[in-house]
Amino acid sequence: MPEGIRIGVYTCHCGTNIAGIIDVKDVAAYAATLPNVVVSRDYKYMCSDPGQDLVQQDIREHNLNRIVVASCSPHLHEHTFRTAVAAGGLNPFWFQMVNIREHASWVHLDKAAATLKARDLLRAAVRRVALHRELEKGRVDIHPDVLVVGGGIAGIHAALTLANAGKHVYLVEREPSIGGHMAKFDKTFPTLDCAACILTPKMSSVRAHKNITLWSYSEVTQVDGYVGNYQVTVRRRPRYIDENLCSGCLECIEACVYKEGKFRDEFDEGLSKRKPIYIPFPQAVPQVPVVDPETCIQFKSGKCKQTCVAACGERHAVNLTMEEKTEQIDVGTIILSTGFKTFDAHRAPEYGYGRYPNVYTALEIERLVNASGPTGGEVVLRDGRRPKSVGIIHCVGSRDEKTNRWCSRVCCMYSLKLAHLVKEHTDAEIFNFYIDMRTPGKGFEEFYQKLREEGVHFVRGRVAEVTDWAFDESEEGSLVIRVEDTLAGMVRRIPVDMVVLATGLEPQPDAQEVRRRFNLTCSTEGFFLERHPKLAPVSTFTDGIFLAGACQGPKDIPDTVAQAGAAASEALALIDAGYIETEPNTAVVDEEHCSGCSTCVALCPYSAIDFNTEQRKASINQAKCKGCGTCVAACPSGSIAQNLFEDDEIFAEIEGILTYA
Amino acid sequence: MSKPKVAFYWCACCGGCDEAVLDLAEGVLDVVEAVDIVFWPVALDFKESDVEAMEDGSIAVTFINGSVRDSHHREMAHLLRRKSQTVVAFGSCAHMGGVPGLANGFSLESMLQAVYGDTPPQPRSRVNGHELELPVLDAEVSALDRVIPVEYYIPGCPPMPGIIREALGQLLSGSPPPRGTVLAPDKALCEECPRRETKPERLQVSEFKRVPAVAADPEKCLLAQGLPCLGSATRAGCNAVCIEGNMPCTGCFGPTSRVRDFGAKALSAIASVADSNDAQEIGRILSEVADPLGTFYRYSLPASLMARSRK
Amino acid sequence: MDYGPRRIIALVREGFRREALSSETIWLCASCYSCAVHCPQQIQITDLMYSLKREAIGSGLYPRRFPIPVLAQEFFNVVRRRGRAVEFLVVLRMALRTNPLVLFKMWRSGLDLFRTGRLSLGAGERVRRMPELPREAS
Amino acid sequence: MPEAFEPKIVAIFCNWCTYLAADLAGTSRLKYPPNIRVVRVMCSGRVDPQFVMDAFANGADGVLLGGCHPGDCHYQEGNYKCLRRYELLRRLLDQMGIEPERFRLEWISASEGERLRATVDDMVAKVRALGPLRLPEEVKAS
Amino acid sequence: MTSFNYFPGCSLSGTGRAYDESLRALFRRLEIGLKELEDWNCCGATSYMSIDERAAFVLSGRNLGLARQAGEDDLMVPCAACYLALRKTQHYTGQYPEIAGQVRQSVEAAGLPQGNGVRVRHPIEALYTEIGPARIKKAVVRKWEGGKVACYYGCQIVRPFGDVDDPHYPTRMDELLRAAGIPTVDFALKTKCCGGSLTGTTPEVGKRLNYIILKEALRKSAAALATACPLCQYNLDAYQREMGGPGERFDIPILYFSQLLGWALGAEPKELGLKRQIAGRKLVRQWFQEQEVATHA
Repeated sequence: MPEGIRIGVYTCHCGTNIAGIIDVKDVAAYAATLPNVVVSRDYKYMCSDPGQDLVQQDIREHNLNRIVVASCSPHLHEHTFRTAVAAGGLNPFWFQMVNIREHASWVHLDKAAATLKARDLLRAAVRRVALHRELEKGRVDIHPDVLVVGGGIAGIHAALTLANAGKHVYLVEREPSIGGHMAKFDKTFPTLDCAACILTPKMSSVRAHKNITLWSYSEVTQVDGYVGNYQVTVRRRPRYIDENLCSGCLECIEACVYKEGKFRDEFDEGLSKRKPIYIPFPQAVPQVPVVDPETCIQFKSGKCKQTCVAACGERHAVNLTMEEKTEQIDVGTIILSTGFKTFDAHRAPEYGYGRYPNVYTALEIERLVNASGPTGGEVVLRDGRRPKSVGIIHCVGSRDEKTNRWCSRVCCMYSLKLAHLVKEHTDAEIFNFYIDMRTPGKGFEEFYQKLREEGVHFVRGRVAEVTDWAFDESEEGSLVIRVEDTLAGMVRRIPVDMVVLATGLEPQPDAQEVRRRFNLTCSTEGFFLERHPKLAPVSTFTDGIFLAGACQGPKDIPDTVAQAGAAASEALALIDAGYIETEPNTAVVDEEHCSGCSTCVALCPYSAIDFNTEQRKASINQAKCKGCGTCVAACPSGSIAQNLFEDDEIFAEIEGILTYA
Repeated sequence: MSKPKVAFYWCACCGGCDEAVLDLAEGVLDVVEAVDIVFWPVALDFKESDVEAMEDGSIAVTFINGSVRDSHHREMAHLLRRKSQTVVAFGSCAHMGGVPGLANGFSLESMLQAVYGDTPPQPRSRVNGHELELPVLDAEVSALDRVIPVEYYIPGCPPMPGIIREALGQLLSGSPPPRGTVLAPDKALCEECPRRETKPERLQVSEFKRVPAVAADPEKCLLAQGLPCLGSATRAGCNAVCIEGNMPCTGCFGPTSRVRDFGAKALSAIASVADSNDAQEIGRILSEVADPLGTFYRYSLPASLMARSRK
Repeated sequence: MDYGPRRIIALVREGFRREALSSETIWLCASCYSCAVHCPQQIQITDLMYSLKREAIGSGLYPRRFPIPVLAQEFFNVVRRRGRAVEFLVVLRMALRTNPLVLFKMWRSGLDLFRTGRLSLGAGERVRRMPELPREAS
Repeated sequence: MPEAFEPKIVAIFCNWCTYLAADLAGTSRLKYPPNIRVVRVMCSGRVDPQFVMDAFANGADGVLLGGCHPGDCHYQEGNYKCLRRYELLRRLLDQMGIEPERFRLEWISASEGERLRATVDDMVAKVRALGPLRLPEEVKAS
Repeated sequence: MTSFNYFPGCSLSGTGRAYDESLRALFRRLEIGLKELEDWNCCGATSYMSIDERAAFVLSGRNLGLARQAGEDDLMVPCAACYLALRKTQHYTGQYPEIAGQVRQSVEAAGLPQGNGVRVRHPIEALYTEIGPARIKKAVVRKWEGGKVACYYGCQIVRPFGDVDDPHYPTRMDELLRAAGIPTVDFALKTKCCGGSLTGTTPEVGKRLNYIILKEALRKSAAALATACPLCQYNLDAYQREMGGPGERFDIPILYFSQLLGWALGAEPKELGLKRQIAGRKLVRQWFQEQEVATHA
């Protein structure tokens, strides 16, 4: 035990969050009795300015040299207090935080027991902090280039923001074109301005921007390194058309041996057909066709006239022997904007999607009402009839314990939008079926009002089923929506020609693999987890990686764009600072005593351990070490120590917890 | 001036430690030359009463080997402590409990049952007219320093002549090392292992083997060959005699000063090199490390953090 | 149905015991469990109805001459005595307790059943080891 | 044994998954018994078997290790290293007469506050049923 | 799988006799044995639950115990009410220790083993998963010339505690019948409730429900309904004459799926309890009259 240790202990009430369950006075009084403790206080809000001043004052007046704060989780305020301690003139690491809120007052009901627990944890911290050494933060330089993954509106906005700030951006998109879901929409709520009109200009400036390298039809396959220095591997699938040579004349598509489209058009949600060589949509960026080897004769039989190649002529842009490429890039920061997937309506069989041809998903309707859609904006049933009545069912795959529990946040609004558009296009009678109408946004409630004025029906009740069971002639040939009208208090049968399912938003099917690739965490429902829901909404637990858009949770376009901007500025902040401070919790070899047994070398996931074969000594590259401590636990002769987590510090904590004082 | 008085004593031991002293061979004469041996049951004919008769603190150094197993060991330990300025725990048993310490893996009852069945030894008995009294067995085996304060430790089962000579030198020199020192290098055995060069830089084992089951390559690192050699966790100083004999190190010199629990640390080291990330596979690989308690605490159970099993 | 299931649940929530227990709705639940597999909150509505039925009988609040609870009770009695249900007996006893006239309404289908050999009068329809069954209503 | 025995369980949680799960349990106001005390390490790979021994030697009735799910380690493979040591250590502890219920390794991710609660509930109940782990007094590490 | 324990339940020895007879015949053709539980008791159906929950669970507890005692892991339960009662008991004993305790007690008292592990199976699910449409197709020996059939699953076999098929839109009965060469019609009311005992207690309600089902089946041009529950069959069959408004008369055969499958697979009509039909007797006679049984090599 080092000499002259003078500890100050501070127990936080956190209003009543802690004080409501834990007897903070008792804990503070108890702490005062512990060895080396010079001052022990309790205070309403330790994280507040006066709280921090209190610490700094005491450091001066009682020349304290160790500080313990018992309050919330270190993940929330460790940084705050270290800074305060440093401002008080001490080494920021002469500090230990005790979590008596998340780990005690919030999870226990028994006040006596919770207080006892707080005492134990505090005692442990007091013992531990006495052993803390003086440490210095490390520094890592930040590579100025940025990787943006996913070219939906989020990725596009983030990329442009960064590029305009003069940073070089790699924008990687899995699909043949950027644009994401927004490119499929006709209008956007609540302003009803046309999606294309506001999106496509942004798309073309992405194409034009000198600071943006756009890799469409590509995927990130590997991410190594750490904040400031990520090495990223990108797989670029062959699109069989050379982007540099193609002029975007699209004559190759014209020339295809298939005169008519024959295969499911993904962009139109299968409502139209495309050729094996195609461009997803007219405004696609890059303005370059793609060949689908699954359906192209040349790839299936090798016996195609290859009219597309001929059509391209001298340019030789069409190259059916193109091979997959991988690119290696170095970036300092990464923004993930990988978006969402819509709920598969087949999972709600009671609504008959896939069984009754006139049951549609909202996204299909988006294409139908879209002037550039499969019907040129004509809203018609699969048999070409124009619907006289349409039922829009909300919360399909949302707010449902059997599928997805969360509210998808956009469905109410886009249902209103579709109600308006479909009415506009067809003058059909429209029924909305909702559980609760959720319009929490600028101009949203007003839009809802407008729709009611337009004479759209709103029936409050979760639809039981969509059926073709006709009760009488009036229902013959139509789809019957059975629902309890909970306001009128009756069960209704409403026959309609067309049913629209407002399907909810889900994480991308491969969210888990992506999460692993980028070393992130997912929240329970599978969306990427932000570092803190309020204080760090676009950061992640991996430094230098930020989130934008629906990959973090269902979001509408305004929120997505706002978040993309936030993510971009977080990245900019790092880049312009030029470096980031790193925790000094690295491992260090006591080389004098290292016996060169080399047990540690293979254990390091970052190959940060160098082994000198001459002297037979291991040494740890401080820049590479991430501070996991695996080698420390393994070192058979105890010759590796981890800063901030030294054996003796942890022993002190364990024994502190268990010593009955 | 008179030569410093020195005593040797044995508690629960195999006699090997006393042998070790004799192994000094002609060196013994130097010892006899340098000191005045006042008590050494194995070699000289003194009685306890002689020791009791001595003045407290009149013995300069007492070397006690063997672990403390019964009431008589305790008495003698306390007696010698009283009479000596310096007490040295000599050999693995006194140092860490030693092989007899493995008894702490079982309850005393179960062992008496196993050895004597239904006729356990009677503390008092009459043998042709004489009242006989047997020492009472302790509930468990203890290392010497859990019974009396100990100044120094000479590790080894038994300690090597070199170590002993070195230790005596230090003790009788004007500037003895700080109290509590283990009188052997504070590094692991790999440091002085003749096969260190053959140890792979990235050490991972996908197949552990048992000593009797294989003819080990006499040149290559034994751990690399899959034999659980504890050399990486064990204090150096023995000149790797076992390795020379193509046998893996079993840890008789105990841990370095930076490790609190030899067995736990050695276990960590061995487990860490199991070359798999799959639960089943890891289980399979490590299943070949038989009897973890016997393997990792062969000499140190009584000195370990938990000191004994709950059985 | 005097109240819909949602309203029954509301009544229970709001603590209007009498209304809930004396309603016919709970007895009209034929336990097809359709609600249970639809409910987005996975509330076992059918079992809720069962507990209300028991509560209603326990507190004598059920609609007296309403045949459904009577049928339930008679079914219960028959099975408690014989270990097996005999449809004929159950229906007969229910009718006698509610409105014997229905028996006349039933003669036609009764005859059909008899002709097609589907009318079991319960000869031998009983469990041998009766003690193994729950005796008294608990 | 006192009429109501309250076990003391030392938990060693990794900073990125299980510790955060405990934070989440807190922010979600889930309730679990107050018998557990959490020690934070950066990675379950940091857990030295000596820590476990020390806890038991000093009167812990149970030790719970928590790390990220296999494949999810913030440090790529630390949890596997923990698993390797756990595998051998539990066998050793078994020989030492310590029931398996007293020493557990659980993978609990940052989003699994509920799982954390359930785990603590379960372990406390089981250890309480086993009663105190009384190591012979005189050999309790001093 | 060469033999199942078999729990017919009360109805199958009364109104549902034909179900029992045809099932046994069908499984004989498939060379699968049905071992009737010895001294089984009533499942308590819906009524018991309404009176005494504990007793209801205990009743099923005993049947499960009997099944466990009789060896075999699987218990074949054709009656929807019995199937649900047993499944439900297993579900709740699994979830609530208190209920589990009560059941365990009484089952022990009866000197029977605990039946939680017994796998309760409905013939449709068992035929579908153990035999499968493909093998049924191969086993067909008679060509169906009767009309299209509407498969009516009823409610309880597809609902929360079972694993027969999708609770909203089951298709396995259809697939099995089609495999046997019997055309089926898509039918939105295939899982709508027949009212159960309501036909007896509140006839106006009960008959209404059955009327709706029959009417929709006809609208989908079905010539007969196939059922998988004795109560459904009884309601649709015995009350058919009394359904419908003025001038509306039904005479549709209400068959058990097992009668149709059994017939296609070569069971003798008399084995199938066809004489027990009340409605549509003429059609039944016509469809099921003796026919050369193809012998396949």
